[in-house]
Amino acid sequence: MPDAPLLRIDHVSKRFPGVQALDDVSLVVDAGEVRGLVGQNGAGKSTLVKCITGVHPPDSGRIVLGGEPIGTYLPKHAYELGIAVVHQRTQLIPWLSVTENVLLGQLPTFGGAIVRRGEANRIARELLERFRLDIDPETPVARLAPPERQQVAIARALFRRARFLILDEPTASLDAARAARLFELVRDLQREGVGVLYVSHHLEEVFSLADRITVLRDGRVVATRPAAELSQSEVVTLMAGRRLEAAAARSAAPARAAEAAALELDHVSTDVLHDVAFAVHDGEVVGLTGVVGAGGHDVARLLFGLERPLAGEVRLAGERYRPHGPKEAIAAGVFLVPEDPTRDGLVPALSVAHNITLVDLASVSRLGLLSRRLEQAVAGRYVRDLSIAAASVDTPVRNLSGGNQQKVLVAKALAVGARLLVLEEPTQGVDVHATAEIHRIVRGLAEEGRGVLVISTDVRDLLEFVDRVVALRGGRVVEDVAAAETDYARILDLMVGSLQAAA
Amino acid sequence: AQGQVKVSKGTIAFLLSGPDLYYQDGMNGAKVAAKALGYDLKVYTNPNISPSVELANVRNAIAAGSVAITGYSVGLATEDASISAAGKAKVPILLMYGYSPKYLNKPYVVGFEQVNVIEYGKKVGEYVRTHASGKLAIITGQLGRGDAEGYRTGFLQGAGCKGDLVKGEPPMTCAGGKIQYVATETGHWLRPAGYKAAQNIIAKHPDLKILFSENDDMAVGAHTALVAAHKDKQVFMTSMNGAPYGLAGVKAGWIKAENTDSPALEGLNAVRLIDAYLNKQITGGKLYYSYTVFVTKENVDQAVGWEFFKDPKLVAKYMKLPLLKPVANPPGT
Amino acid sequence: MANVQLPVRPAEQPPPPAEAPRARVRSRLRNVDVFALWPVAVMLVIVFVTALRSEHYFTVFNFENILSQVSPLGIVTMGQAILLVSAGLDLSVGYNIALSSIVTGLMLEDGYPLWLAIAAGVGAATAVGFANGVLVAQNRAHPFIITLGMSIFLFGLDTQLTGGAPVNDMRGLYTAFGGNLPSYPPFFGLPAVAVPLGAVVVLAYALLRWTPLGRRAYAIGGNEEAAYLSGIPIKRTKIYLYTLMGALVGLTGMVLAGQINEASFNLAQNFELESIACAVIGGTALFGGRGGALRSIQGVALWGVVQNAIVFAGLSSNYQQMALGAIIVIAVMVTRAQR
Amino acid sequence: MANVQLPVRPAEQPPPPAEAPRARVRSRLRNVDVFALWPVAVMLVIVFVTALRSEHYFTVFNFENILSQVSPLGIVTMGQAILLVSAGLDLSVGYNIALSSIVTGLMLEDGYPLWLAIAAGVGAATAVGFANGVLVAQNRAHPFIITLGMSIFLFGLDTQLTGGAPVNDMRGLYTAFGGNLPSYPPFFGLPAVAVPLGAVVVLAYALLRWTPLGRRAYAIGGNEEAAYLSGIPIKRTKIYLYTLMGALVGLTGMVLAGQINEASFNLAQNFELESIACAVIGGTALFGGRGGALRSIQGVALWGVVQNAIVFAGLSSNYQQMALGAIIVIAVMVTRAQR
Ligand SMILES: Nc1ncnc2c1ncn2[C@@H]1O[C@H](COP(=O)(O)OP(=O)(O)OP(=O)(O)O)[C@@H](O)[C@H]1O
Ligand SMILES: Nc1ncnc2c1ncn2[C@@H]1O[C@H](COP(=O)(O)OP(=O)(O)OP(=O)(O)O)[C@@H](O)[C@H]1O
Ligand SMILES: [Mg+2]
Ligand SMILES: [Mg+2]
Repeated sequence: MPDAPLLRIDHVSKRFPGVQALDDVSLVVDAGEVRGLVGQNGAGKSTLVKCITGVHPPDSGRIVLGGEPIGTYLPKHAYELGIAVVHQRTQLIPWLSVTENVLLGQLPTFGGAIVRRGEANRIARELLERFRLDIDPETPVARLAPPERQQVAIARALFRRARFLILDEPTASLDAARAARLFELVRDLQREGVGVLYVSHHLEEVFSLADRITVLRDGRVVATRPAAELSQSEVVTLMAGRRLEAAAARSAAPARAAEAAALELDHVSTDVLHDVAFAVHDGEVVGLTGVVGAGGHDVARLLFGLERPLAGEVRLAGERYRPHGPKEAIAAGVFLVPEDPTRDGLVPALSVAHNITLVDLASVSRLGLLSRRLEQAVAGRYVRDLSIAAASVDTPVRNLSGGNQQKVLVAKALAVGARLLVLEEPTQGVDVHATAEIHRIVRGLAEEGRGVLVISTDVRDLLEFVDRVVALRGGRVVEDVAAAETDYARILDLMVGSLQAAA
Repeated sequence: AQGQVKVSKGTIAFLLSGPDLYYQDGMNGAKVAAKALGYDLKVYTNPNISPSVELANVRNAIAAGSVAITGYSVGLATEDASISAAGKAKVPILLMYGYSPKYLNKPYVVGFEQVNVIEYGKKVGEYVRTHASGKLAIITGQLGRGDAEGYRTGFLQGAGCKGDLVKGEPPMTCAGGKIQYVATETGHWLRPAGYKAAQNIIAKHPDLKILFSENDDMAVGAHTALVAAHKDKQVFMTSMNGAPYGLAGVKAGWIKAENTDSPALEGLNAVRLIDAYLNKQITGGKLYYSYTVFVTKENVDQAVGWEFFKDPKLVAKYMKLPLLKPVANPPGT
Repeated sequence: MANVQLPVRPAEQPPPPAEAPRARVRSRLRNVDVFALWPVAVMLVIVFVTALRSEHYFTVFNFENILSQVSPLGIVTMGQAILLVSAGLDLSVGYNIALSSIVTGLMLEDGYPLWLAIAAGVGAATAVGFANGVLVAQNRAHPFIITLGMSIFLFGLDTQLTGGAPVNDMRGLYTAFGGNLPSYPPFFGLPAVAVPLGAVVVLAYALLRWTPLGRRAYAIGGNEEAAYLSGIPIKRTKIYLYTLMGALVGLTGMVLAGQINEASFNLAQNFELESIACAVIGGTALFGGRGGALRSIQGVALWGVVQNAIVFAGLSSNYQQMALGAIIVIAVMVTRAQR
Repeated sequence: MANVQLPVRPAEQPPPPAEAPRARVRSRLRNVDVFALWPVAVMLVIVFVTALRSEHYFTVFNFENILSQVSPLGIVTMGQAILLVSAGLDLSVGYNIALSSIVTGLMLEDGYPLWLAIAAGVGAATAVGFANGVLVAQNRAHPFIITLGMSIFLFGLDTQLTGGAPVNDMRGLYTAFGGNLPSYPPFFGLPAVAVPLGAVVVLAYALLRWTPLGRRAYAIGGNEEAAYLSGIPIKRTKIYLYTLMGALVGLTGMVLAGQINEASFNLAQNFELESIACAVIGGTALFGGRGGALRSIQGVALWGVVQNAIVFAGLSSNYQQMALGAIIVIAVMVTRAQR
């Protein structure tokens, strides 16, 4: 095996209108190797993945798998050749069962005529058990939470028994425990001689898994080196061609608990939350964390009027706050940046500009008519401030890279100028530099006197820029502490619940 | 006549409303007449019998330089715009169906040729009054255009029914109590709908005795349904139109009586009238009633039939008949 | 977040084992959809109410009557349901049914043997279905517009073939579908047209539930992109489904022409919209991924029962139309409400 | 805004200034969709070819003729385009146009003043549009089936209202829309019906391009979930759009009834499908987010030119239908191909 590499990518280029997504990319992955692929948002990682799997046939260059060049580029041919992939945006079929999604296109049959349901469910259950994932394989995936869906997608890739496995941002919606399971699986496969291409923005993941790391910048390979010979800061510099600025300074003055809190949850209960109580003050950034399903997402739904408390009440600037739907929430000065941009946040066919200005059309209208000039101005500013990589503000967001779509979503929130911002997983799938920028922006918002609630499973990330951390477990607050007075390990422990919450 | 090449006297435009056999044969009749008289006939279709398409066709016909326009108007009295368009372009127009007194004195209106709707239905009604008794049901054509309503009104008059005959809603008692008018369903002029209508009527009135269908297609559909329900012997069926399959029904005896006309003859006469008008032999603005024959098993062979145009001898015969006489004092004048 | 050094303690994996069984039961319950049976309930009400108003209503004869009225529509609706599930639809069925009847009818007139005439008629309809499939798949254009164009084309073809004149004798087909079955068990004198309907319902159910083709239909209807990315042959699957629809249309043509004993361009007017309406009323989603044969056939049954009941209600023809329209709207509102 | 306080380091802000202008030019180019103009090209070809075959074809009269033929359809198509953009559609327009004409016509017959009759007719159609909107919005049911039900309902209502005979004198409306404009500039003797069409095209263009309502239509059509989370009032927006459609339908009713000087149930047969076909042929996406007024009006123009040319091509009547069907299919194939 070592003599003939498993996958060889020779001088592959791919151009999209306005962007050279891949520019003469060459790389080689051996059997049993885990290759880390890193780069800023829009560097071309997903495009490379899509070239290998035939979603976007390359413009030039060729891809050789196990000695034989890939002739026709179609997803099903990729599968036939033994390439399995978990795409950055999970692709499942909502009203089909978990089983059918895992075995999609490969259902076991009696002589090709009749589907063997029992057999199919057995196979699916086995695969799910490798995650210690306990869900009924007959459940429609539409009824699963994002992390469970992600795991279904991974299970599907594993089921293909591939020689070569591609994971594009697989942990984006996974919590620590689930992620750890995934890493074990990757190592198992590695031992079985499977080649793995691992795409991620979480450098510590990449460093702990990858044998070698390839860095992409603007569609070009800028380096491929053994992980051992690289440091995270070197990689960061390679990715951007510049060094990372110091993280944003936390506001010196601690939140003035004296005055009325911007947001107050007063012993709120829903069917998931159990008398949750915490506050967000003006000028304060509060991080709300917990494993997926612990209740963070439910708090967000509550604040955006998608759910109503069964007991207790929410107060906004001291007044009872019970919005019926997003419209009222936004009117009350609350804005939510939802977790899944393509599903909940953005209108793919509309341009970057139109998405950013969508919420408050009045502000870009004159005499009731939309002003292109105003829209371009507003959008242009955020595209610059968040350095969103798009050919222009008129590009449909459909064509943006995963991370850049995330940034457009943040821009949308900023454009409304809400008094209280609720950001769900704002840095999910966002590269380190963009993350730093988002940190700075969030701090900036707080310094302007806004309250910010950041809901995230990424504790490390939170601790870098929030004033307070509120940790949830099983819908209960298990910790509410100044960020300065706690640390990663402790919060993580509380989340998974090995320690008793300090009273 | 084969050998010598006739110089065309120009193109007559024919407005074809819908592809149903009735209109098709009207066109066929017009075709043979046009050929005999030395005209070309160009057909303009209106598959969905839509008034706006009819107007478009008239305008297209004018644009294409037709010497005259004839054919079917899609509804009763719905062709005002067509007539004015033709008038403006000084193109003579004769429509089959669509009579309204207000057009008679308009320039370039040759006139209208159609059956006398009320009378046409009335004859069948009269026959039913004298020959049948028991529960009566009517299957009408598509309502809303006036013709289907008119035939029903005429029939009810003939059957001597008491009530609002224009509205035509059951129940009514007819023929001095001998006949009870119990149901009316619409069959949209079509066989499948006629079949369904008959099924529903017979289900609701298992003891039905008399059925009147406003055309032969619906009659055939209804008969098929009655046969399937083993009710065909019990029901006294009457119809209108004189379509080939209708006349066959009369011969076979399952249609007891029907009033017949011939779209082919209407078409043939329409072209003859236009020719006469163009040759200044007649003046415009007249109403002509189609030639109709009321038939029962006895005189069924006297019906003109729809398909004589296939037989040159018959065509020659009908071409030689004297021109239709205009109605002395048309309704509404 | 993802920290690989994190020691993994199985005991701590959410969700705790204790919750698991409950969770599974809940999901099971969520999977059965009792409301899917609402049309049956509605029908029972209608039947009961109408039966009180007319002694002729609740009779075997009227039941057969309804059955014979809905059977041809029911067959097409099964095909339509299969297409809807795959996010497709066919607006050309009306004139395609007519085409198959005309081809067969004309051949019978010319004295060809029955089997050959039927083969030709069904073949013609199937070919049209195949053409629809290829056009829809190759261009990934919306079936709505493709099949609408096909419908207009077929209208012209049908009238061209017949010159508007109906074929008046379908011979063997009339013998087969014109009447009723023997009145002894297991036939009970049901209308003959009910037999093909029954067969097709079973076929459609089996296809959607148990065959790979059926499951692919759901996958494509649910999320075509995802189906494509997991290597399902989108084009070929679509072509299969539309061709199958063509075959069912051909069968409907034979059944309907045989029942009414005519072949003509207007044999099945409005079948395209009525079949879609029935499937959707039954609870099959327009453009995507949900629904099935049994739900759709319930829609057909409701359709037939309602139309028949309206007649018995003694409304004049025009009011019948209004009532029908109102009921369609109400029905679909109910179907949504129960989601 | 927050970022003002940020230390801005121009050197580090991608894209580097140098690239910016080029990028912008490129994007501009990409946004101009030259292919969107294909119908124009096709029309030119058809006109040229047909002109060679008939000397009567390429005349002012025939041009006016086409214009007057497509004008009423064009007005509805604008409404249909607006709905399609928002992932809606209206199958009830045909019989709703008829309704407005009938209401106005009957009132004119009863000697009511013109303005009142018009107000009533347009009001009736608008009310129907509003009803469609409420039903679609409240139940999140698919407009296809809701408006189909409404269409069947209106068919019954129309035929009930006209009963005995259609209205055959639209008085003032006929004076207004029956003829042509003065033949001197700026009117050039165009058909009067072209005036409302022109006005509506401008209105629809402005609405979709320049108003928040139009933008919301695109957002809802593109991703309803996202639109909802952006605080867009989904229901109200939908109700506005369907009500607007109702008003346009009412206008069409007045124009068409005036032009033909008739009010009857079959006044606008098939307008529902034809308007959708035109919009889609022009390049407006069925069910969502893409397209607009200008593309759609091109579709209407192509539709009119093709139908007229087919007549001049001297095809026999049935072949005319076949050609039309074929052209619809080809047209939509082209529109797809250029994506
Ligand atoms: N379908 C498309 N059409 C046009 N441009 C595209 C398309 N897909 C990607 N691009 C562009 O290609 C470039 C690379 O995108 P890609 O998704 O590969 O980035 P990435 O490295 O995966 O970024 P991220 O980390 O945010 O996922 C980006 O500029 C993106 O805007
Ligand atoms: N959902 C989709 N998204 C993007 N492209 C698609 C999609 N479905 C089909 N295609 C296009 O259609 C082409 C063939 O698709 P598919 O493999 O499903 O058809 P097929 O019948 O299997 O073709 P063949 O049998 O010739 O391989 C692909 O190259 C792809 O470009
Ligand atoms: Mg990516
Ligand atoms: Mg294939």
